[in-house]
Formats: sequence, structure tokens, C-alpha cells
Amino acid sequence: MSVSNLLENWSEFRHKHPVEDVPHDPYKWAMSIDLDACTGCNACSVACYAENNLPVVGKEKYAHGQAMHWMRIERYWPEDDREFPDQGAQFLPMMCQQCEAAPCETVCPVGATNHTPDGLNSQVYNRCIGSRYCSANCPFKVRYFNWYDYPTTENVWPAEMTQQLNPDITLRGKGVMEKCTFCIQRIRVGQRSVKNEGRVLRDGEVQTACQQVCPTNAITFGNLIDTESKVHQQWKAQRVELAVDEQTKDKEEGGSDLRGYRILEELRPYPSVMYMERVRESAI
Amino acid sequence: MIDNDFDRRDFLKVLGWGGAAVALSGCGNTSIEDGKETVVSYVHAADYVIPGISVYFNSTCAQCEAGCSINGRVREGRVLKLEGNTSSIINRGKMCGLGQAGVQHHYNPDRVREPLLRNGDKGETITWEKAYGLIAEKLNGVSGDQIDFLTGTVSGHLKVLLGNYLESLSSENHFVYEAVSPAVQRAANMKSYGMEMPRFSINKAKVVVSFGADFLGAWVSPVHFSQQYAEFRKGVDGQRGVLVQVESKMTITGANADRWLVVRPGTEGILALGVINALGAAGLQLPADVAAAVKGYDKERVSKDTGVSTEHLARLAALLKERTPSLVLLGSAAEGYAHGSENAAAINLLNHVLGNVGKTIEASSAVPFPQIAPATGNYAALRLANNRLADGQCKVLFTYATNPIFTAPTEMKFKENMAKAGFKVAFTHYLDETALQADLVLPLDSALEDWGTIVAEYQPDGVQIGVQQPLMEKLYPNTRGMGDILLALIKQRRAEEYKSFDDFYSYLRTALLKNKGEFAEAGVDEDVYWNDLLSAGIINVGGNVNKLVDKISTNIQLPPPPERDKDYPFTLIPSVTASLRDGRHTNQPWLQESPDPLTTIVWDSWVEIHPKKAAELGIVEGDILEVESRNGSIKAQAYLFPGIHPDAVSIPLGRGHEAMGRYAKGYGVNPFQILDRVFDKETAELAMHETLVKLRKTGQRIIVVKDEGPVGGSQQGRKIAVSVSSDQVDLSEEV
Amino acid sequence: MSKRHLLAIFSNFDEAEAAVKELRGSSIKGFDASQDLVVKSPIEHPEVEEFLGAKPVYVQWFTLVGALAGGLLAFFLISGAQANFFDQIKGGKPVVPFPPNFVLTYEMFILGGVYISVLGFFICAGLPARRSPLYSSKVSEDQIGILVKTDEESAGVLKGIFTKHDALEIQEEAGK
Amino acid sequence: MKDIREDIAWAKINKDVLKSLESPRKLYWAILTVAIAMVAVAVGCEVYQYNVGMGVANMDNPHVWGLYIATFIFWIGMSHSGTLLSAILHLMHADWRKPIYRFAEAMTTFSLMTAGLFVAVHLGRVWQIYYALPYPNERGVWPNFQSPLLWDAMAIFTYLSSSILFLYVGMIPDLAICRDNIHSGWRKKLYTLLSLGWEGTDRQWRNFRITYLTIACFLIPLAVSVHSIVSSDFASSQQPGWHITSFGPYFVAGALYSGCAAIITLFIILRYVFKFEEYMTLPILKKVVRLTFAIAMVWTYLNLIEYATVWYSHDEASKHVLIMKATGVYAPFWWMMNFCGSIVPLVMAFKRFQTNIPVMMVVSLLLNLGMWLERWMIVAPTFADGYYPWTWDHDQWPSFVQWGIVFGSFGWFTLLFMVFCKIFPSVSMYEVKEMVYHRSLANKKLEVTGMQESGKGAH
Repeated sequence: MSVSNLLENWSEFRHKHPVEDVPHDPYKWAMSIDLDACTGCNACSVACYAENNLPVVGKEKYAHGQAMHWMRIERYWPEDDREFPDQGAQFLPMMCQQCEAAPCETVCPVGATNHTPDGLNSQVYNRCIGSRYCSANCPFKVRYFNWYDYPTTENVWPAEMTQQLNPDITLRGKGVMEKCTFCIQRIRVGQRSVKNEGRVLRDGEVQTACQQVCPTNAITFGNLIDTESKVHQQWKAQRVELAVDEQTKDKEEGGSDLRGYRILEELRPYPSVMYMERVRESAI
Repeated sequence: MIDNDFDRRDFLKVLGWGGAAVALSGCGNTSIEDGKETVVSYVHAADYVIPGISVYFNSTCAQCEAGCSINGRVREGRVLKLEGNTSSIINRGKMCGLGQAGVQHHYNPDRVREPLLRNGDKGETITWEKAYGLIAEKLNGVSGDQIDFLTGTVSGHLKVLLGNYLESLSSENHFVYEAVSPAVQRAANMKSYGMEMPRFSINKAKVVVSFGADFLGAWVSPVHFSQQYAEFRKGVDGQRGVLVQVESKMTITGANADRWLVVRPGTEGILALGVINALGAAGLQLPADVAAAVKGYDKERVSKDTGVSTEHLARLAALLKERTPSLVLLGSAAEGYAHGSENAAAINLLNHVLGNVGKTIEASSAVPFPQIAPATGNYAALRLANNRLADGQCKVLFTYATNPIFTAPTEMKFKENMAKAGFKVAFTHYLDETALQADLVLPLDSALEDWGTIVAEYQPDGVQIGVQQPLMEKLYPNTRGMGDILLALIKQRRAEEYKSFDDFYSYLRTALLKNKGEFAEAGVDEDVYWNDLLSAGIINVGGNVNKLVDKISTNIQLPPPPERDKDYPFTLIPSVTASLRDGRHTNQPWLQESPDPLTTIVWDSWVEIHPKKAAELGIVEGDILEVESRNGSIKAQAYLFPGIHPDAVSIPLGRGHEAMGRYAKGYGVNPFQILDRVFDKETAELAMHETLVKLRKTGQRIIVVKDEGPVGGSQQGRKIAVSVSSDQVDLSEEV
Repeated sequence: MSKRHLLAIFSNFDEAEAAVKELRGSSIKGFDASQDLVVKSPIEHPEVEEFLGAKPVYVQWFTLVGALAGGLLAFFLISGAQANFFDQIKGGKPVVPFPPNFVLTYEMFILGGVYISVLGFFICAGLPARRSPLYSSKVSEDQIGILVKTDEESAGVLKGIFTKHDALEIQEEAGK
Repeated sequence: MKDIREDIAWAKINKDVLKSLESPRKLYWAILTVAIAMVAVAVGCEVYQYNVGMGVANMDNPHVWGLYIATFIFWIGMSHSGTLLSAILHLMHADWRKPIYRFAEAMTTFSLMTAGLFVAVHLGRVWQIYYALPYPNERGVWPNFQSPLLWDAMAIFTYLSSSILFLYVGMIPDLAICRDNIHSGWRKKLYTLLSLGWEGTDRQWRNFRITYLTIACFLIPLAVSVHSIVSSDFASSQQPGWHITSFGPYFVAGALYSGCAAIITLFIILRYVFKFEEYMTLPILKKVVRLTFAIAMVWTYLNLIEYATVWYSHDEASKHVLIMKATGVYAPFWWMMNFCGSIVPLVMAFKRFQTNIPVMMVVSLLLNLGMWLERWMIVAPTFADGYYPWTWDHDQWPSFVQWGIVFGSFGWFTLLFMVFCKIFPSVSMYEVKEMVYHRSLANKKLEVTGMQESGKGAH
């Protein structure tokens, strides 16, 4: 700690983020989710429970709104007054959007949630004191608080089931906030293993649990900087840019015939998850 | 900045390896259960147990009958997570929620761990020797036709061994019962295509019209079809596939349809014939007999009978005519009526008319060794078994992988009839409803501890034999694999013949190696071959392709939709959900807490009712309704659900257990109990959708435990989940 | 030369004022009105300062120094901590963001000002103080006290002045 | 009617006030017992919550904040009136404040101490609360200075410690009086220690005056900053219904409002309990009531401005929150808040009610209820109807644990206040003397110039 460091690197400390001149390098993790492919089957959500040691809170606590599903599948109905939803329902997998300018990060009193150099919104369980301000300020409400001490709660993980727990991740005790991490444990293992080879991760070498399991490949995860990655190509093809609050394509006359969009983009959190609109056939 | 030359991670690495070495050479526990307190549980750790490093083994999922190949992550000798095996043509590396919950089946705290012998109302722990002795004793003096085996679907070498055992007992009474099965369809397909289960290529179709086939949820092989569906949506020749779903209660597949056509319950066949009629009207050349058969099904009549507007009917016909090939699927919703076979025939006829047979409906391959082909289950088998029990023809009953007391309608009195058998043996994982009625309960290894082969009924390409192998050591010393048990039992009869097999593993190995020539190149070493086979987890064989017939049957007798019954005005649709199915895995908490995709309800049962009807009856969400059929009543919370025909109500299957374990018992209700005994006329299958019910408000109201908020599926005008019409989007440049 | 303390008690400010004025006007050996005269009163009374003559108060300098130091400390402590705390970006804001730092600087500015002012008060007012040799609890009630220190031989003169101005009571004690 | 008689003997002032420090009456013990019982309830709830987890408070996702935060703001707000009376009115030489500012200042201190507890009670891991302190450490880990919660902590610490110093410094002359009049027991030692050898010398008074004035000058911007920082917990966030520019002044006005209402309540209680009719006179009450009325109208204005700007804006989400406040599950409380906050104070506009003690007691309690509801109506409805419709939650209701701790906080405050009143003079003796003295001087002047009017309206 020194004031000289402060003064010497003053301009660096005054940078806003994300900016063009200091991009993430070599990684910026991002997702794209094709809502036309998503069937709402919930496999991703179960995969998340399995991978990330999420507690099954039980009926009573679920009723109190204390469920811990980092990834939830939302189901929307058409909102005109049709008698039957004759174009089906619409499903939306919602998890932490890993915002580049995350509203949750600034408000944490102890700095338990930060932005990592590879563009993730990290959550430091050890540091968290449970003020829950991050959740209060999250527009998507994708942060989940440990209202109880689940590791010791009856029937959450009976002794037999503790053997299933993923040792790469800690169990969270009571009073700690948690959320989707883009399976950071997998990312870190991957990054470390390629570090020895002196290269960066290639597309597909790290998959998130939800992506890996998705039966329709609706979820694409990868490095947005890597031009070879599918996620990069999808964002590019959909003309969705990261650090804007309104996409150029949407400002064009007549709108856009591309499907990519981001949820609550206008609030300027710069989410790292792009959704692609569900399509419904016009001929039927 | 924190600048430190000493890399902490490197330090930990060094420490970690050193520590592991000490641990490896140190303590003396041999089982994981014993060694819980130690870092590493083995003295002589297997080669693959490297502390901190995960290893992956392929096996086969036993959570449903689809036969997906799984890839289990194992660390420190414990299986942690199941992924899909990427080389499996069934699931291509993907999984469903139910499959992933297999680890919770394995680690379930409510598994039976010791053989139990009934002693009054209690179970007394006994040894396996005693159990085997007891079975031998009870079988002594009982003739073969007094011994019944009631099982779920069995396939592979377990089926072979079971057959051999039955043969040794000179019993032919193997009843394969599945409460939820496409049995009517099998019969109809046999007639229409010459095989029970042809290959359906959704990915080759430009239009899929599904009559109640929930192929994205619980129908036949959902993970496989989901992948086909994804390709279908991406498009054949650049044209995005169009899905039309016809059903009375929206399934998850219906929720993903471009057009969901709600029909009056039971009129699926009428609609199918109506579409043929409309196709003819639109200029499609129909064979004369077909044209004659559908003559009466003009669009006004069909629209009146089914409730589908003439406009939609015309548009559907136009679309089918314009975009070929298409595919018409037939699912449980269309089958579940007294005229289910007729419905099925009508729907299959549509495929014939559209010329889909041979294009999107292709011949499946025969399993090269018929003895390992799956014995598919149906309801008729239970009926037979139940009759035998009722008549006292069965003295010794073995049950395996089935829970008939839970899934049989109460009116069958299966529980009472089962008591008539002198000696009941349940091979089971849980003390479920059926096991509780048994005299001897024999605990099984979990699917992740056991050996075996699984052959799925639906084979997407050739035949894939799934190899099931233990992903870790047994959790409990006194559980046994089903194969081992059968081998032990068969040795009681034919010791000489089977003496060379120490256990089921050696039986399996011998059996598979015997056919090495069929699967592998000549001259491969046996051990190499065996190891390759285990590491692949699957055996792909070409199999002889069955011959597809394109047989048109126009003798279809569809009844007009009945008048609504005044006393019982609603059709009860017992819905099959993707995660709970017939309730055999309800004790897996991930499945209980995984919200139903359409209602987002967890941990409980509910009654779906159309909001319009609910308003008429003054029902609001959370009202406890008594749903009463002629055969009983159950009480569950009301959920206002727009995706259901106003004449129908729907309750999901799978919940309402009175036993089985802490996560299943006492949650929800079991609609199997109140089903009416109406049967499909041709196949004698239980017509699951023929139960008529009435609703009564009990006056209680609760808050429904669900994930959706108070505004339900409304986005409140915010841009959250966006939908776009296909003519307003350019999919050509997409990646 | 030994000194002697005298405490005279007056019933009101007017009498005390008159006495003080006379004391300041007179020249008595061994008594310097600017140093050896202390007025004790039960209330804060601006006239006391007037008739005692202007005396400087330095508390405000403590305040100035305290406030500035507090503010500067805050800004540099906080900015320094931010710059050195793993250099973590939060919410897309600069690592050293001005708005929050100004808020905290402002608070520390006040905190420093208040603390150091109070410290200054104690220093300037000589608190905590040893009890003076002569004290009457009447001073904290409703009477005015004048405490003087003088040479033994001048005590009488002073007593005379106090008596002249209707002192209710005069205490005396041998000084050191 | 005069706000204080100018002919009260100073000795009598000492006697009357010191009497309040004597052995308590039964009523005192009764109140104290009730207060302790209330605290016991809160402690019980907190122990339960600490052991089992925050879930027992019935909070959920998205209702991550509840009554704790609302009540926290309430107590912080309560503290502002002390500063108003002691600092602002001091600078303005409104000397009618003198008999009542001491207890108001004590109220400031104790309500801050109560509010501080809510910060701890609210935390999921209260045992790690020290993470929020900026202490130097080996790992170079500091709290996040960007967080409004940290600003809160800093502001409250500053405010609390400055208030305590202000209270203490202002009390030193009175402590000396206590020292001079109480001659035995631990009290003697305590007063001797705390009075720091104060003898009322000219040097002491001279520095005292400047210091007191200086701290008062600091306290005014501090008080304003504290509550606007509390408002930035909400205004600096991004949530609909919170992200409102006018929140700073709105919170400050609300704070002064609830504080003044509390002063009226305590005024009436102390007047009755300690028989301070001579000092806490009805004319003073009238002045406080008028001040409260004025602040009530300022608050009403700011409240309406908040609604108006939200309504007039194009921010649909905020607008929806407002509509749901008025029509949703919280509607009864929201309307109650508006009624208590804007309609009830109209009673204060009537002269005959201004000095009617029972009416004012009821009104002041209703005002406080309204202001507590205001805080709750800021916190909860935004969670119930935030940006993301899927997570809206209209079923959440605070459990007995939350209510118990809120309930107990009033006991805690009462306990602290009661103990304070028995140990320290709750009326500033030396300042009342000053007041009486100045009144008598003014009278004298009037007599001299022969322009004395008949009693009324000297100030």
C-alpha cells in the first residue's frame, strides 16, 4: 500500500470500464442463448445443482421464496387476450448476466463482489458479510442468499449425499450471497492446464455445466475475444456489442431483422449474455 | 500492488502432491464409507484414483428406458456428476434433468441397505444366505406356473439371465409392466409400418405435426429428439422447421410449437382425418379408399367436433402440402382413449398420405441378438398379473423395477390381490409401496454400482448396446446387483451350468466376448477389446434393418366426441412430466425441486384448469379442489392454466407417494388411484385419458409453491423474453 | 515570596463587574489583573469577557487544522486503499472514483474538525483541570466568584475592594 | 404567556433539575422493566436468527431487505431533531430551545445507537462485521469505499461520535453542578471525573463558547449529509422507486419531521414524569409544534414532488412501483403513511390544539407511526415490484423475528433514555439560567425605557 503507487498509476486508476482502449485480454467470457432452441426442459438447472453444490431447500423454504436455483427457467405466456396460448409458451433461462458494469459490484460494502480480469462478476464467499445490497441492486434478481445454514440443515445434504458434492467448490454457509459463476471452477482448471502449454483456451475446451448438458445446444459459452469462438461469431453475426446501452442495429431505420438482444440493456449494466429471440412461424 | 515472487499456487501444488503421497501410503481403510474421515480412502488406490484429479467413465443411464450413454465424473473414488457420453448416437453428450439425478438415486439416503424379511409389520434384517435359502425353500413344491415375475422394462443380459431363470423354474409368467408406455402406438405402428418403433427423423422434416407426442419431455427418447428438434429448428435446406402440436393439455412440446392446436379430448383422430380431407380439398392426390374414408370429415364437421377453427385446419393442410417432407407423430395424449388405436391409425394414415413413410419415418434396425432386445412394458401385462393374483394362481411373486401398488388404479385392488400370493419378493432400491407389501425385500445396487447391458427400444441409428458398469465401489456392503442375485438364484437350480460364472460380471464378460467377432475386428486381444468396450461404454452394431411397410388401412372407426357427462363434466388428463414420469424417481430431491416447466410448481401436485372455466366455477389459484372420479377422489391445489381445454383438467403423475423415502412421501397426490377402468378396445391398454371427474371446492386455499411470481407469465410490457414472427427475421446469416 | 488566594462571591454580575473594573484599574503590588484574576460564573456571560478585556481564543485554529487533516487523510487513505486493493474494477467505475471518495472525504473533514476542536477546547480551557485552591459551590448555582492571587501583604487591599462592592463572602487560603 | 418565568431563582433551577436525578419513583421502575422486557424479546429473536439464519426473519429473494433497514432509517431520522434543536436553533439564537435541547440531543445519541444495532442485526454474517471497517491488514484488503453502505457507516460513526462529544461538552457545566451538589456514592466520583474540574472560570467559558459554536456549525451539515447519505443507499442504487433524485432532501425532511414528532412525545412524557412544568412550558411546546407543522408541510411537499416526478417521468418501472404502492398489497400501509404524514399534522395548525397535551401526544405518536411506515414503504414495495416481473413477490410478510427486533428496539431506546435521565440532567441547568437571566435583563431594559408591554410575545 502506498500513495506513490496511487500517484504513479493515476490515469490507470481513473479508467472507466469497459472501454475500447483497455479491453479484456485474453479472455472475456460471455454467453449467447438461443431462445428458439431452448425448450424449457430444466436440464440446465439440474446440471447447475449438480455442478455447483446448490442446496435443495425443500418445499417450505421454496414457498418462502428462498430457493437457490442459480439458473432458473422462466415461462412466459403471450399477453394478448387470446383464449389459448396457441403459439406456445416462451421459456427463458435466467442466470447471472455477468454484467460488465455490474450494479451489484459497486454497492457491496466489503468488496466481496468484483470484476475479474476475464470479465466475470466474481463473488468472494469468504469476504461476504451478508448485507444483501448486491441482490437489492440487481435488476435481474439472480443473486441468491443463504438464508439458512444449508450444509447443516436436515435433509439438504444427508450424510450419504455429501459424497456427491463437487470438491472444486465450497459449500456456502448461512449469511452468504451466491450466484451463477459461469462455472468458474471449470474455467480456472482449463486456464491452468493450458498455461503450462503456453497458450490460451480454445473454444469448447471449457464448457459450463448448463451448456454441456443442454439437449438442444441452446446455450453457447465462450471467449468473446477469441474470433474463432462460436460465441464471438454469434455476437458478431447478431451485431450485438458489449459496451453499449442501445445496439446500433436497433437504431437503424425499420429496426433489425437480427434476433440478438440483451435483457434490460437500457439500464446500462452491459450484460455478458446475449439472448436470441424465439421465432414463431408466420405461415401457420 | 501485492507483489510476491513466491507463487502461492505453486506452493500449494507442491504441498498437495506431498500430502497426497503421505495419505496414499498411510491409512488403512478400504471402503469409502469407512474412510470418510481420511483424505484418501485407499491403501492401494486404483490406478485411476489420483487425488484432486477427476476421471471419467462411461456407462448407461438407467433412469428411464431411453438408454442414454453417460459419462460419470469420478474423483477420489466417488462419482460426482453425470454428463452425456459424446459418442453415443442416442444422446450425443447431452442429458436431461432426470438422467442427471441418477447420482441422487445412487447416494439416496433412503436406499434399502440390508435384505429385509417381513416379521409382522416390521422388517427384520437377514443375511443374503438366509434370503436365498428362503427363496429356495418357498419355491420348493411350487409349480412353475405358480411363479410370477412382475418387472419393468428389462433388456440386455439381465433379460437373458432372467429368462433363463424363469426357464429353470419352468415359469412363463414374466409380466413386463410399464404404467406409462407407448403400447397402443406400438400396435398401431406394427400395423401401419410393420414395426413397433420405427425411426422418426424430426431433423429431416420441414413440418412436424405431433398429436400429443411429448417428444421434448417424456416421450420415448426425449434427449435424442431434443437434439433432432434443435437441428429441425435450424432448418432443413435453410428453412426453419415448423412444429404443430395437437393436444388437449399443453405439454412442454406443445409449449414449443409454432402452433398449438387445442382439441376436444379424444378428437385427435378426427382432426387427422380432417387434415387428410383438407389436403384432398387443397389438391393433394389421395388414394381412392383414403378419399372415401375421409369423405365425411369436411372442415366444418371437423372444426365442430375438435374445436379447431376451419382457418387453422386449412392453413395446416396448406402448410403440409407445401412443405415436404413432413412428419406426423403420435403420442400418449392421442392413444389414451377407448378408441386410442383408431386415433393412432388415423394419425398414421396422415403420414402415409403425406408420403412421409420412408422419408422421415424410417426403418429401425433389429437387435442382432433378439434375446437382449428390450422386453417392452405395457399395462395389459399388469392386468394379466393382477388377474392371476386375484384368482390365487400365483403363489410366489417377484417384483423388480416396478411399483404397481403406486401406479395401478385403486380399483384394480392390486394391493389386496398381491396379499393373496403366498410369498412376495421385491428386488428394490427403496421401500416403496410395493416393497412394503413384500415378504422379502432384497436391496439392489444402484445403477452406478452395477454391471449390465441396456438396449433401448428406440434406436436412432443401427443398434446401440449400452454398457452399464460401476462408476465407483458399492456404498453398502449388503446390496447386490440384480444380475448377481439372478445368478445366485439360478445356481440353486442349475448349479452345474453356471458354475463357471463367479458373478454377473464374469457372465457379462463371457457373453460379450463370445460375440467379439460380431463387433470387433478379428484378432483383437480379449482384454484389449474388453477394455476398449468398457471405456467406450457403448457397442454400436449395425443390425439388420427391418423392412418398412407402407400399408394403408382405412378401416377407421372414430366415434364422434361424446356429450359431456352431467355428473362428471371433466376429462382428467394425468400428465406425464419429464422429470417424474411414473413416480419411480420421486425420491430424488433435484427432481422434486426442479420446477415443472409449464406451471413452475415444485414439491406438490396441482390441478390444471382453464382460467375461463375456473372463472365460471369461481375457482382461483390455490383453491384446494377435490377431484372425484367414479373410483375415488383426491385433493390438490388448483392452478389456472391457459394451455388446457376447458373440458379437461390435468394432474401430473409421479407424486403422492405414501412410502419410498423422505423426499417423496407425503408430497402431492397420486392420480393413478382414481383412474377409471376404461380400455383401448384393440390392445386392452388402460385408456389413461378416459377418466371423467367432477370438481368440488373444499373451501381451503393455499399459496401455490412455484417459481413464477404473482403476475405469472406476464412480462409487464418489459423486453425480457422476446418472440418474433418468422417473416420478420433473417436466419440466413446466423452462426 | 508566598502568594495568597482570595475568593470573593458576589450575588450578581453588576457587582462583580464593578469589582473587576476596580481591580483592573488599581495597581496592587504582587497582583496582575491580566493573570491573577479569574472570574467564575454559573452561566456563560459575554459581558464577563468584555469587562475582563479581550483575550484570544485559539480553538478555531485547532478546528481548521483538524478539518483539513481529516479531509486530506480521508482522501488519500481511501484512494490509496482503492489503488492498492488488488486494483479491482467494480461496476465499470474507475478504480479511484471521485463521487464516493468525496462523500467520505466530507465526512472525515467533519470528523476531524469536531474531534480536534474538542481536543483544542480541552487544551485551551486547560481541562481536565486541577481544582483551584478556592471554590464555592455557589458559583455553580447562582453567584459570581472572583478568584485572585496576590502577595500576602496585598491581600488586605483586595479584600477591601471586594467588601466595597458588596461581596457576600470572601474566602482566603494560604497559597504556596 | 411567557415561555419561561424570568423570576425563577437559579437555585431553584438547580434544585428542580437535580431532583430528577434522585431515587426513582415506582413509575420509573415500571417503565424500565417494560423496556428491559422489550429488549429481552429482541435479544431472544436475534439469538434465534443468529443461530438458525436470516431465513427465520422471513426475508427472501427478492425481499432481501425488510423491517431492519426500514427501522434503521427510522432511528437515524429520529436523531436529526436533536441536532436541529441544539445546533441550528443555537446558531439562530432561538433561546426557547434551551430547556429542551438536552434531552433532544440525548435522543439523537440514543437513536443513533439504536440504529447502529440494526446494521448488525441486518447482516447475514454479523460475526464478520469488522470486514466493513477500514483497518490496515496484511492482505491489503479494504472495504469497498464505493458502497453507500460504507458511506453510511462512516457518516453514522461521525455523527454518533460528534453527537456524543457535543452532548458531553455541552453538559460539562451541568456535570459540575451535579458534582457540587451530590456528595456521596459512585455518582460523586462519576460527576467529578466527567466534569473535568470545571469551575466556570472565564477562560473555560470563553473557550467553551467558541467550541460549542464550532461543533454546532459542523453538526448542521453533518446531519444533512448523514440522512442524505442514508438516502443514497436507495438513490444511488438502480432500482425503480429508489433511484430518485429528490431522495436527499426528502429523507432529511422526513428525518427532521420524525425527530420533531418524537421530541413532542418525549417533551410531554418528561414534563409529566419529572414535573418540569416550569421549564418545559406550553409556549415552548407551541413553538415546537409550529416548527413540526412547518417541517410536516415541507415533507408533504417533497413527498408529493416525488410522486409527481415519478408519475411525470417516462420510467415505467418506477411508475409501476408507485401504482403498486397505492393499489397493491402495501396499499393500506401506504395510504396510512400519507394520512399520518400529511393529514394528521394539519391538527397542529389549530392554535387550541397546539398546547393541548393529550391531542399533541396522540398526534405526535401518529406522526411517528407515519414516518416509520414511510421508511417501510420506501424499502419493501420496490422489492415486491422491481424491474424483473418474474421475481415479483407479493406474499412476503416479515416474521415475528423481524417484528420482535423492531419492537425491542423501542425498548432499547427507552432503556438508554431512562438510564440517561436518571444519571444526567435532562434539562440544561446553566442554559435555563441563561435564558432566565436574559429574560430578566430584557424586562429590566423595558422597565427602564418604560416601554414594557403586557407580558406577551417577548420572543
